[in-house]
Amino acid sequence: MAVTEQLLEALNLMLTGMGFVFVFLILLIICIKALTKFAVSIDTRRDDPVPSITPAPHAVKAQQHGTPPEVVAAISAAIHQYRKQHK
Amino acid sequence: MAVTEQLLEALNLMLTGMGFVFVFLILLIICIKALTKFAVSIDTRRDDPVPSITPAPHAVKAQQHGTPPEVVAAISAAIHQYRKQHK
Amino acid sequence: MAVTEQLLEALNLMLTGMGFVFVFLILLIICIKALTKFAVSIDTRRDDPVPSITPAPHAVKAQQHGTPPEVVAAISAAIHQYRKQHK
Amino acid sequence: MESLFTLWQSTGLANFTPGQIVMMLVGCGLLYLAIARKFEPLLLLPIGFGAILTNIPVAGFSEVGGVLYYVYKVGIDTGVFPLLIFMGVGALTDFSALIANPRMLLLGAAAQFGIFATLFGAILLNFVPGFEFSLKDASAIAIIGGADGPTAIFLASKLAPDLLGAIAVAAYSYMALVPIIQPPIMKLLTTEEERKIEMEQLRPVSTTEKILFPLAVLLMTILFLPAATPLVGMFCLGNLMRESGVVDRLSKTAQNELINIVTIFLGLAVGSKLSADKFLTVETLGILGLGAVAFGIGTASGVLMAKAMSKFGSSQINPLVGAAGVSAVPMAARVVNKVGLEANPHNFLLMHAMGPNVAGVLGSAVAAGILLALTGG
Amino acid sequence: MESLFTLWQSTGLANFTPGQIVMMLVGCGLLYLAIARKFEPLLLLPIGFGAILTNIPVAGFSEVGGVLYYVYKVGIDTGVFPLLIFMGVGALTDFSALIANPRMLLLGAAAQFGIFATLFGAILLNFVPGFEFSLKDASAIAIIGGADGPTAIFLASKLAPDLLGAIAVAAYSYMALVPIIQPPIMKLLTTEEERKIEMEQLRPVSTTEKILFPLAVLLMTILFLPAATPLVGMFCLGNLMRESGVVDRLSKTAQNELINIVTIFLGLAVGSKLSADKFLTVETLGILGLGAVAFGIGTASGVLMAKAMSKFGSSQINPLVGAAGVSAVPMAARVVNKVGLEANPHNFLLMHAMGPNVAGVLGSAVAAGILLALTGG
Amino acid sequence: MESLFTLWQSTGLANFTPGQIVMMLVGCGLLYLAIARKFEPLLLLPIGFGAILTNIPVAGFSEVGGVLYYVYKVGIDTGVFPLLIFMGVGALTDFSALIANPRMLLLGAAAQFGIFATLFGAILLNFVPGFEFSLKDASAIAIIGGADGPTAIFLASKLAPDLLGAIAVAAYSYMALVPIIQPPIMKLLTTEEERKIEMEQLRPVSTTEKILFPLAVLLMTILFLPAATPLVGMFCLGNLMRESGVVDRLSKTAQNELINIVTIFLGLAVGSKLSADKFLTVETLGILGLGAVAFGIGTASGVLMAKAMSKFGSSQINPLVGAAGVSAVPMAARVVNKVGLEANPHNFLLMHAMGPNVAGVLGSAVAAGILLALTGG
Ligand code: NA
Ligand code: NA
Ligand code: NA
Repeated sequence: MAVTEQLLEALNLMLTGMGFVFVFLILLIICIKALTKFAVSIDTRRDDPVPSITPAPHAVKAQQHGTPPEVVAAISAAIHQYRKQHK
Repeated sequence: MAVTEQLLEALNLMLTGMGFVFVFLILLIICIKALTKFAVSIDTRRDDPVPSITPAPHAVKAQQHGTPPEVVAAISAAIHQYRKQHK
Repeated sequence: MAVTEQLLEALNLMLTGMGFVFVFLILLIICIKALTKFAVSIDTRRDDPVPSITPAPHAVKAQQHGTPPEVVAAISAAIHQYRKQHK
Repeated sequence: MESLFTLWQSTGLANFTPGQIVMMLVGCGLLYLAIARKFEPLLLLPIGFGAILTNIPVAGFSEVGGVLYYVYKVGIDTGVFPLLIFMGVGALTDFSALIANPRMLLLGAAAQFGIFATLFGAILLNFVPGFEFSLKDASAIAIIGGADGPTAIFLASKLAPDLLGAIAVAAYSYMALVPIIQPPIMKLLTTEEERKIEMEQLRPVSTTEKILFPLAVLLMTILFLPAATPLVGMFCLGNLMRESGVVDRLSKTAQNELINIVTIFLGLAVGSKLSADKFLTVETLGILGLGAVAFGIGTASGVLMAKAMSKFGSSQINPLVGAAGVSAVPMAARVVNKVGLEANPHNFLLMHAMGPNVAGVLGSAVAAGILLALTGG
Repeated sequence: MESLFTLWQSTGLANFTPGQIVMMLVGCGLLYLAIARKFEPLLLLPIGFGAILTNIPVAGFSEVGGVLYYVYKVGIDTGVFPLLIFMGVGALTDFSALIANPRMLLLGAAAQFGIFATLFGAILLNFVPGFEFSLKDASAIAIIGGADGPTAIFLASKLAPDLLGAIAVAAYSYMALVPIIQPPIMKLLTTEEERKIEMEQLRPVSTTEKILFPLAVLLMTILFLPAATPLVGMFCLGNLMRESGVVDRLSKTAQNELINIVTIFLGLAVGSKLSADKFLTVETLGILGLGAVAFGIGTASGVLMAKAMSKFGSSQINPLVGAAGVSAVPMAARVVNKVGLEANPHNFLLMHAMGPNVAGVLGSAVAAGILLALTGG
Repeated sequence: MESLFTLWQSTGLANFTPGQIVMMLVGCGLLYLAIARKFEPLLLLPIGFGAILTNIPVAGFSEVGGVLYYVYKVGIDTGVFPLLIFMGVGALTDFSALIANPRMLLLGAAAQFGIFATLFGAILLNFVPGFEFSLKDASAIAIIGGADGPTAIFLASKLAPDLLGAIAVAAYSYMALVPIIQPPIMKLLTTEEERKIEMEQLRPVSTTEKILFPLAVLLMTILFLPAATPLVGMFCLGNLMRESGVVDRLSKTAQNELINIVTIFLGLAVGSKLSADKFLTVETLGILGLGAVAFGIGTASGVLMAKAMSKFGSSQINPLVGAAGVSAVPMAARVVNKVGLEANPHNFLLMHAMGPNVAGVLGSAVAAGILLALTGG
């Protein structure tokens, strides 16, 4: 294949490809917007709209409370034992 | 193979199979009982019969003491350091 | 192959092999000594000769301070929370 | 223009077959069960996802060169994945309750009647036009009654690879549905008084017993049913690693990373068998129906056996624990505990149900060995 | 004596070719970048080490029977390793920023112009004597502009296995060099005022949205570009495992042990392609040059797109975030943040840059699918 | 009736051969050593279990289609498993003691005389009727004296696959028996005074040295003995990942999950070679005897070398540390420490013994390379 012919093909590929990428990602934008509406409708139907429009629950737990309750419990017990041992 | 013939075979398989499962598991019951006696005789020969007729040692440790001593030690050190830092 | 011939070959293998092992590891000794000098010259050029002629930093941290600062911080927070909860 | 046409021809839209769309919806359904309903998510999520991937037109996930093709070849065709899962499950299982009360094995035996009755039922279905199950097919389908995923996949991969997808999906789905399927049967076959029976506390079990147990099980299997040793052997290896206490790092890896990695790939590979031509058949309907029957019969025969043992045996047995004999660890034991608590709020049957529960795993592995030995592995 | 001679003949000294020595130095160079400069060490360290091993005379690491031969056959030839990395990356990726502001996908699209322009450039290079890139070669080279390692390796293994080593090395090297390549281009194309623009805070995103997102992406890919589903599908599987919250143990394993194991082997296998005869060619120089151009054009088109969107759109966009559209997660987003802070010390763009950053991953996977579909996978 | 007969014919009882029973007892013996005596349990437990599984009649674990067959083919036949273990061991090894005192390499060299003397001894055994070891066989047997499991398995898989089972079992058993084999020899060859010698404290070693060390070792191996680069190369890769500090997640995985997974399978695969026809031969007796001799000679030559170095060298060396030169990391170093403490309760030799100990690993890998190069790999 002559280089010029290849160049034409490459140009064609560039235009088609770049166009397709844009079309695809624009469709995805639309899709995500629809998805968001759908998610809100699901979450409100479940009657607990407030917590669901926040980050994932486990993330919240870690950020807000800092230390998970099990760890606090374990450490409390450890401190208790430590005090008994060091009286 | 005619379905009736297959049915006979399936019936045969059902009876043999179910019978075998029972025979096998009954033999296993006997085997476990023998094993228990054997285990007791091994453990008494080792002269420490009391702890061995209890759940696995690591399980005991976790259940009885709640917090393993290394953790207590680590936390004690941490508390010590914490107090020094916050004086 | 006659066993005697094999024996000669084995003897040959023994001498060549053992000799090679020694030569190789002696060369490696020289190589390590060169490497040490090279490492010192690199480290001094980096202008922080003192910390680099000590064991790896993370090892030091674990040995000297006992408890890493993040753990201390986490436990401090936990103790704080624990006290609040048990007032 | 030409490349636009090539591009169009390579879209999914231009290549879909109706069957593929239906199977993708099946995959979505499995994802829904896994995520929204939390039904056996560890397997139904990868299976559902695998079902979607395998039915994508053009992509060729399950054709030579596709990733699911390789995963299936390496893991299921060889039988290696279910065996590794079994090793991990062995490393996760505590047999104390069974060693303390070995008679519970009888419940694990009785519940396997679900398997053998279903085998008979599958052949009976051949009278219905459209069904033509061979004895191998019937055996592979019947193992759904064993309520044990890896056993079902292992046996199906040996006896009826074409039905593997439907069998695995049925097995895991019904295992997830245990809390719905079992309680009515349990209540139907027991009186309020029986359900209130409290059982005596189990004796503690020594480490030595726990170490010898997997070896004893393996010995019996070697002597009487070598065909079951792949399953039982790997299970016992896992359990021995756990109980011996000398290879904790291997045991931990078998219980965690290794079983997790294999679970992802096993799920995807099973899902890859959910292609339209294999799944959308009248046989699948039969398999789903037979699976439900198998679970029901297994539960019933476990409960009835427990009643019989309680009547004729030395110590009283709450017949509910018989239901745990189908395996479906630990779901079935939890269901027993829950139904027991409804009748008697002070009656905690969980530990007592663990015995028949793990006995059921052994029972169905033995049943699988018998089916392999008799219908030709 | 004879055995001494045999021994001498089996030393490296007696068998070195100049090319092997040069390639070992290249491997050492990669190790230097990885260890002393901390440039993408997770991949450049194993790649560099693999390059050294594969060029050892006599040892035959990459010949039939050698360990790197097997690793390459099993992991790269089949395409399995890059797909598993993609699954792990999916499990590691948080799409919140993109779901909150989906228009950022346009930046991820624009930055892919780096890929397609480079494809054209590679063919242009054929005018220079010594270069004879086919369209497949050109496509595989162009994907370097996608700034995504596993995508580049996957596509190169399908379209131009001979160039795989050079392409992977170029891709990872330039990804490591993002903090050097991007800032001058970003500053050239934006005014001080534009760089100071603060963006409004992103809304929180619900768990439901996060669960539906990977399924939506997969659906779109199935409908319009099935050729991209291996990459996109495994990525979405990882992300679904992460967000569904019901298979945490699988998600953790995919994010850690599994991706680590695969990374070691992927690196070694890529390194095994850095043999003298494949790497020490004029084509490699071309690939390195084209890769730099691709990164530059990708960055520029992302920034220009962001400027256009800011001008014609409803809300203001800091054009710097466009540069993150090339992917190179999370390095490119950090660079954006850093350049933004230089202009306005109160302007934290990191979260805003994460949207185009992960959009760039999807964009280049889509671009890879198109190249596979059009130049024949 | 017929199916009862089929069932009987498929029991183990009806199919056992005496050899299989003996080999299962051997397997049980290995399990006993591993569990009750804690002798190298990480390998002897899976090897013992594999020995039991492979000798189960009918089950066909090691025949085409059996799980052990696949594991062996994939992991041992290719040489991949021992190499991965070596990578993990490299990631677990700290070379500080050796870098601080590189002369200790001489002890690691001297102890390899155990290997080469045994090679000669194995050929000598051919004078005894019933023994017909080829030079390859003799080399594979001799490597037991290297006291390093993966090296022995790697070399045996290349030179004498039929003897692999016996060689691996001998290697690991004697490594476990180091605390019994070594002390009498150490005491015989040293005076009380010599055992009391205290050695000067080792200097600290910089990170830069630790990073350069694996590269230097690899360089020397490439130059002078490429045949050893599979073993040494993977070892150095692991060590470089450890010391470079930039790929901690890969290093952790190589040290833990990856090495654990491979250890399970390696053990099973080695055990699968313990079939009656390969193991129950007079050659096995010869191998066991030669292995013991190899360990003894290795220990002795290490100690004697240390004495010579102490006499002619600049600084005093406690001759006990020479015994650690056989490798058997870290058992041999611990034995040195213990015997040293008996003579002088204030003399902690552990750190000093680590130098020759890891030198022994390199030494036996080098010896394996020589044997491969000279007897034709
Ligand atoms: Na069962
Ligand atoms: Na990209
Ligand atoms: Na050694």
